[in-house]
Amino acid sequence: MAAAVEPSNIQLSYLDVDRTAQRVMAPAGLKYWLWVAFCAFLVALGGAFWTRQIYEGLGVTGYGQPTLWAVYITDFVFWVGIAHSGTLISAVLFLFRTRWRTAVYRCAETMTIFAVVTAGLFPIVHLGRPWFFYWLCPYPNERFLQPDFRSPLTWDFFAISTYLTTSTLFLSVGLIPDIANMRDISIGWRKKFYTILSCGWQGTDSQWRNFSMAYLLLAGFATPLVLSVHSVVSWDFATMQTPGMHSTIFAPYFVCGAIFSGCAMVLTLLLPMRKWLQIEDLVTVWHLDNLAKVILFTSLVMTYSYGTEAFVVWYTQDPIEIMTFTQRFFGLQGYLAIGMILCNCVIPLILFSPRARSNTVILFIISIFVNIGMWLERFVLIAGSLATAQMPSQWKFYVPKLTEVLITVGSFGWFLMNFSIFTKFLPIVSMTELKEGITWLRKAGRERHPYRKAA
Amino acid sequence: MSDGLSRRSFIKLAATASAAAAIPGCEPAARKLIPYVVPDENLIPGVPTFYATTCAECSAGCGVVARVMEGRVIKLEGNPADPISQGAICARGQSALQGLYNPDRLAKPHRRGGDGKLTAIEWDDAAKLLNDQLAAAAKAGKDRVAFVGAAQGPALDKVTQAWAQAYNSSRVIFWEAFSDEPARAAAEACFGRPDLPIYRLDQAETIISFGADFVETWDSPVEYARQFAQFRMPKTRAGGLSIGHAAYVGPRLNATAAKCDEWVAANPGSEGAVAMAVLNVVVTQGWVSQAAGVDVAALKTLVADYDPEKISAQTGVSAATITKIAGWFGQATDGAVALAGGPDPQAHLAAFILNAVSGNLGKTMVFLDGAPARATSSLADVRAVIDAMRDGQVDVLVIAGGNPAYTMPPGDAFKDAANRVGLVVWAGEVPDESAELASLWLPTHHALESWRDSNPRAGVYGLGQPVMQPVFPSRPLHDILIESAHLGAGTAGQAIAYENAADAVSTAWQELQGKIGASATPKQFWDDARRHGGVFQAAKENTVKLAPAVLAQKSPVPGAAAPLTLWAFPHIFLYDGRGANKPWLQEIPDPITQVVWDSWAEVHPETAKQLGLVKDYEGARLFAGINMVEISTPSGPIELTVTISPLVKPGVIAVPYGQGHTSYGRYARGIGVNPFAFLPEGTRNLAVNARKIDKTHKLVTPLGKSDMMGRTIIEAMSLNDLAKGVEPDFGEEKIDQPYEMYPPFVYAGHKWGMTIDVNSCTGCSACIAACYAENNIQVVGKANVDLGRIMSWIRVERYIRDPEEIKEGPPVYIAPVLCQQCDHAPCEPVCPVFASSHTSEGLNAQIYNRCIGTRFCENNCPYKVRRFNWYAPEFIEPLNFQLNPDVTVRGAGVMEKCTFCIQRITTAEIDARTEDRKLIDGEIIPACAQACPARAISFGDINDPNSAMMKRRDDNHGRTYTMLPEFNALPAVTYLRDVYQEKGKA
Amino acid sequence: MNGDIQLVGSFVTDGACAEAIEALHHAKIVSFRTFSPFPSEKIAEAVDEVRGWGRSPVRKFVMAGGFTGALTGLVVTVGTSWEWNINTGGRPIASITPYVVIIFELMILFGVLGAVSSFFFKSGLPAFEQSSGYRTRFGADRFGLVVQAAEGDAAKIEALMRDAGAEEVVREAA
Amino acid sequence: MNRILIPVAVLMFVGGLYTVAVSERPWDPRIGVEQPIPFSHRVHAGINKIPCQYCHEYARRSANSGVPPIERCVGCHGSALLGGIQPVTRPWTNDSQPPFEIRWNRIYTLPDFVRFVHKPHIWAGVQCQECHGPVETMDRVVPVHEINMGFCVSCHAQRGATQECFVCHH
Repeated sequence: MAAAVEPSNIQLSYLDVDRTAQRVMAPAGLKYWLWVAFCAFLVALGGAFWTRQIYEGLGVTGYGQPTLWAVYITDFVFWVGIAHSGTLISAVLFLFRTRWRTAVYRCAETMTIFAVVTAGLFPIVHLGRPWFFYWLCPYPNERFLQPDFRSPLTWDFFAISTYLTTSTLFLSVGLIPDIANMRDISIGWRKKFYTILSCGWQGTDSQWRNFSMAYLLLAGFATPLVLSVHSVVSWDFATMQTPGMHSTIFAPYFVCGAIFSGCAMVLTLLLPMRKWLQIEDLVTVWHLDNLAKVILFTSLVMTYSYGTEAFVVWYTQDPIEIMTFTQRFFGLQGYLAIGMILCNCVIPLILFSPRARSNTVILFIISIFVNIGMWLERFVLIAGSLATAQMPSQWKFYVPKLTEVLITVGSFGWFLMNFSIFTKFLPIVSMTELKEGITWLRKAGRERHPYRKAA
Repeated sequence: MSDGLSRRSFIKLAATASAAAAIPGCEPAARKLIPYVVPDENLIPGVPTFYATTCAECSAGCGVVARVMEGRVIKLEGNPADPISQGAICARGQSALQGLYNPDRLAKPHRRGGDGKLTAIEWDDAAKLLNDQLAAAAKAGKDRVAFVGAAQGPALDKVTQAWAQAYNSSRVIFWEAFSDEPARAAAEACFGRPDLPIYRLDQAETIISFGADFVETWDSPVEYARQFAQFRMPKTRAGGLSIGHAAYVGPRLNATAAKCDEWVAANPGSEGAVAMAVLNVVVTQGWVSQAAGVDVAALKTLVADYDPEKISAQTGVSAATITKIAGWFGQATDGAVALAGGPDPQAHLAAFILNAVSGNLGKTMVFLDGAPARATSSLADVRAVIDAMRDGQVDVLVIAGGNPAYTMPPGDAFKDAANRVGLVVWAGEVPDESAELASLWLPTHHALESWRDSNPRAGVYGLGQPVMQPVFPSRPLHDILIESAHLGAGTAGQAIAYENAADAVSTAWQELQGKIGASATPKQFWDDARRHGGVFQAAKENTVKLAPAVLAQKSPVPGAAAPLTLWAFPHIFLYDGRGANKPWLQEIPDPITQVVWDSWAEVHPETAKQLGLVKDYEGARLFAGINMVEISTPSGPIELTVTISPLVKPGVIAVPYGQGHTSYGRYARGIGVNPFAFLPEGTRNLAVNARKIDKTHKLVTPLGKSDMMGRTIIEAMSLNDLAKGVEPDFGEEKIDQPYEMYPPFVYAGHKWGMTIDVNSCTGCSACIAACYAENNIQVVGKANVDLGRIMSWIRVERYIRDPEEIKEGPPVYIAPVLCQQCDHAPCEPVCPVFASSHTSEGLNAQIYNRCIGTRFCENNCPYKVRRFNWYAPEFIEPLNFQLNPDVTVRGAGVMEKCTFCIQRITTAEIDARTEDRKLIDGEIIPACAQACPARAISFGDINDPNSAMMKRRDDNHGRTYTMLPEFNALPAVTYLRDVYQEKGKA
Repeated sequence: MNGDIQLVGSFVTDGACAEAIEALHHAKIVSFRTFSPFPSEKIAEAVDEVRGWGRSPVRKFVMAGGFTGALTGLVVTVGTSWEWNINTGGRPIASITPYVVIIFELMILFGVLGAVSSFFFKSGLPAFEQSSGYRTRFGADRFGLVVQAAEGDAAKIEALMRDAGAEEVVREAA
Repeated sequence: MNRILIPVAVLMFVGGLYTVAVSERPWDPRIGVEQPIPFSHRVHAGINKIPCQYCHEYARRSANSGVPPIERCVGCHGSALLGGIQPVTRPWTNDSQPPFEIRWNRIYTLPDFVRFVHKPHIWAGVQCQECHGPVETMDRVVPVHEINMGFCVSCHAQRGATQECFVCHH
């Protein structure tokens, strides 16, 4: 799908917006269901291997001393990271009144929900005795024994669950007016479905008044929350004494990385979607271009963070830190770190070129690279640092086995399946907000190839 | 009858309890309670009983105490009353339990049909078959019955002899693969008596060992490890602070050499020449003591050919080195001792002469009156019997122990001979290679199930008593022999007075009482012996003189060494292969190479380069060798897996004995190679040529890097620094007490701590075996060790430096590492569910049933001493009989770690409270400290400044340090630095 | 009141709708309600002027929720620590510093719950009975202004709305 | 009615958690277990006032209190010749098992990860009844208290006994 000639948006009307968005939810064809079935198959695969792992014990994985955290925690951090850009686009950019967010924020927010749901699975997958995971949550019991709130993992539990609740509520509040719209146009069981979901919304002035206020405050809460959540995730590692992790830079560094990977994932989802669901005139090159700019910026910040990390290691003059750092890049698994630098710092530089930013194919490829790079980063930080810790006699590098790989693949299937189903039954672009900012949409249509004019 | 019933009931209880133990939390304990009919008033269920007995794992004959609970022996501990072990025990001794509870033990007699298939038969049929054949053989003529077995102590050996005579035969061979024959021969030549002397290393100032690995396998390792530790203790001599000088002469730097000042890398088999060279220097320098009263002229002629310069080509040892160690030896004011190991007679001869001429007879090397006669047969006798078998002069061959088919060099001679014998009977526990030759298998009792006696040295009479009812319906070997004599051998057989082995032993002890003239009544004497595990007396020392004749007989100077020599050495755990069927011994890493579950070939990097092998120890998994070489031997080509190490002499391929079993149970079968199978008789080295083959086989080790990278893990300091009282400078800046954010936590009552003396630790790994036994630690096997899943709570950390490169300090650092029980434990605050928390007695507690397996704690542990259960542990019946009922068996998915043996601590505290008294210092001993032969580990109360443990810290305050202090974890374990003397001086 | 009939006017732009509201306001007619497909500044301002509304009360609920959450966090963490007094790594039994994380997260959680619940509560949701005068187009592309009036005023009101630019005005029984 | 939906949901959530909490019973009381011998604690400990530790003799010396050996029964119930009390009228054991090997059913079981030792409790003066209930009033022993961690800990707290996790769990 090369940069297709965009349909003109100049006289885009409210109804056009509605129709385009509603067309997405038209009853699905065979292709769609095949795709969902494929995802479901991946889920089943991962599920089967997880079942086996629970039954036989974690021994079926490649885990061992000293890398007791590896792929699963990597996946956890990766998915949480993916989640964050959603909240960023929907909440932070909302507070900044950024215009281009209207078209992409619903998609990003949906992605957030399912990414968090996916991420939430991994700490449980990773447990030695997963059936006791609820011990992390305080509840009345006969031992009067509650979790230790000092532990970063307990922080995680609270942060992630709060995050899931908040972003779900945020999404559903934003959905209500659109669902009401769907209710009005649909018939049959869908009618009932939307009637219940829309809770009888009618868009009266008082409703809109409370809606705006609630929405604003939710955004206001989500913004510090998204920062805190990934800081907490980063403290899982920063509070450890393990060399290569024990660093105060981790919180900002992780948050930025999260936004970076998240925006990349938004692109990865959006580009095929807007092609296949034919919403090009709602999600225009202008929007993509802005997303690409965010990615470029965060990539630069990541490069800076890597530099800072290296500098701090050198500055401490701690032989253990220095050895771990050198092992990360020149040890047995140095190629992973090199690949991480390539994907996160070098390849995104292409986005400096306006043409690249307006070329969907290039954007797609770059976004894939960034996803890979960010996964590698987490893996290198976690498994790599643990592999070369304080006791040289205990050094050992980790190599995953089939179980971890398939469970990871299954998690992608799980994420995509949920997302695809969502797109069919709930509006994946926010009609309300697009109509609100329709002038900007028209403008975007007029300048649909903003940089071609120069050529 | 009540006995039988109670046994049945405890077996049931045992089974159910252990089955339940396998899944903590899910399964309630045994559902049925089966009472005794008549209770044994000495036995309280839930309270252990202790039986003193002797260890039969090697010829050292240490006394041990068996800890028995509900009729099951669950742990072996050293017998404090025994003068040899003095309460310590080695890894092999601990593992006797796994011989007792080995799942591969033969349960019923078997006979091999014509088609070679084995069928189980009843005891009576087996006995009948045996007796008929024996009777027939005895009728057929003299000496048509042969017995090949291991020495089992004087009384039982006498029974065996009697049995053979009853069957009109004298062909009885007591076979020991690594026998003391060479030493005895040398002693006979030098002093006219074939006794073994005893050594007092602790009273020497210099030790030179010519191939005697005295802290690993040589003679009596437990005893010598203890003596050596005292020998290495810094003590004031002639005004100044000093430690003993020790040198080890041999082609490989083993644990013994690692603890010595000097590793003299001599060519294989040239230890004797080196010894003569040392003697040469001693003589020429005029260090021969007048008191010795030897003919110096004769000495001079004897050693004339062994001038260090001239000989160094053959030995590969520089004259300077020889002069140096000779200097240590000759100039030692405080006594010196030379030890010799291995089969080379010249080494033993020279060592004895050295001790004699330096006037150390009766000081560091002592002959005792009434020393036991040789227990094993001479090579000549062995050969005679084998020849007789080959010539078809033997109709019935009884193989009972010693596993000759595996250990007899060269490879197949014994097998061929055995195949010409009419009936080969094998009696033993786990069917081994020798059993494969036999057509009748008889299951015998394990040493811990039967009566024995032992007489390792003059004045030490050990009594081995059964410590539990037999696990299998087996029978004691000597009951079988006595019965067969009684039933099959007619009047000659009836002559044997004993009813059974117990009878024989007790009779022997009545005789013994007469011999040593003990005043007690016979019953009293017998009871005391059973209570103390024997009778221990100080034997009178014998003054011997060096026979002048020995100085006349000159031995030929060895030729130049071959470019490439294969040299085999006894494995510290598997010894001559008898340990190979015990999972603990297979899984505990060899202290130097750290290889598990395999046999390896160590070669020097130079040799490796010549052979074109890749240098495989630069990666993160050091020493996990993968290259294979093929060596040519008289008995065909052999494939070896190479591990490249600077700790072996160039041009040498060092291979351990003990592996390469084709039988002998599931744990031993099909691992590595067996050097006995291709090494010629009477030597351990063989000139070979090797070529690299493009096959790979992975050696597995739990070890990562062997380079300490200048971190504060194991420290050594020079004697001078210690004398001056200055802290050694390791180039890192000193950490003074950092700023504490929170007020320190107060430990009101006890606060448990440990002091570990790196200087004493020899890496013998007895602590690891003890920990496996005490704490129900699972064995994970080779594949899982490779994945980094070894479960041992305490490990022997070992770091090496290339001996060529280092200026000062030891080439190998060895120390035990266990949970440091930190006050600021990094593992604790990261646990989300309080599974890891601190007790009010300063212990870092791991609560298994609260653990959900986040593994955060181990990630945050700087010492990496926690272990995670990747699978549910499996203890194959009857190995599960050994489980300690006081310790939970951890299930899959939980973290576990060293507890300082909390079960012992709580038991002692409960006793103290109920008896309304304070805890006595030394009342609580963790398993590791209890087992340690070198007494390197001491445990006690940090809050009690008078506890032995704290005293040890104070007395050695110059040497104390804690591991990785920069993490400010405040460990409760304090280490004492290793001490070395500068190469420059001394 | 005199709401025996109601006039439903639909506008193409929110501006027109807002003008109509102001016109009605001048005519002292305040019993009306509006429907719009998206939140419109103009309509909101006009309505607020007519009804004299301040900012939405949702804020107060959110405030309350936030405080409750923070308090809960403090009580839960410190309370449960004192229940067992377990020493981990020599830290104080109740170490506030790490508890701040929990307190913060709970504050957010309760605040958000407050926001959403009060939004539903205040805007009368969920409500499953259709309020009269609602047209499906008001959810899509038209702005609705529904005025309750007595029979007599109908003509005047219709005129006002048409002047403001109503696309159509329908009379129906209230 | 919808206004109540949310509080109800919250209540249900908390309730669910509570059920989870209560449903955790590491120790399951085995109520009304029939023993191979119709043995009555009421008759022995209650009417005849035989002290508990006369039969459960190991309680003060060991971890487990022990079941009385048959010798102990015969001591009293011996034949009239031995001057014993009149022998029991009912058969000793049921047919399903060999004589003199009584397979009592356990009433009180603890999971393997709990290390309970009778000895210190007896020495601390804890009455048997405090945990086992009024056994002397029962014909067939029925557990009165649910012996779970809460039960142990509350008593330990009252008496100021140790509350280390490590003492019982190792």
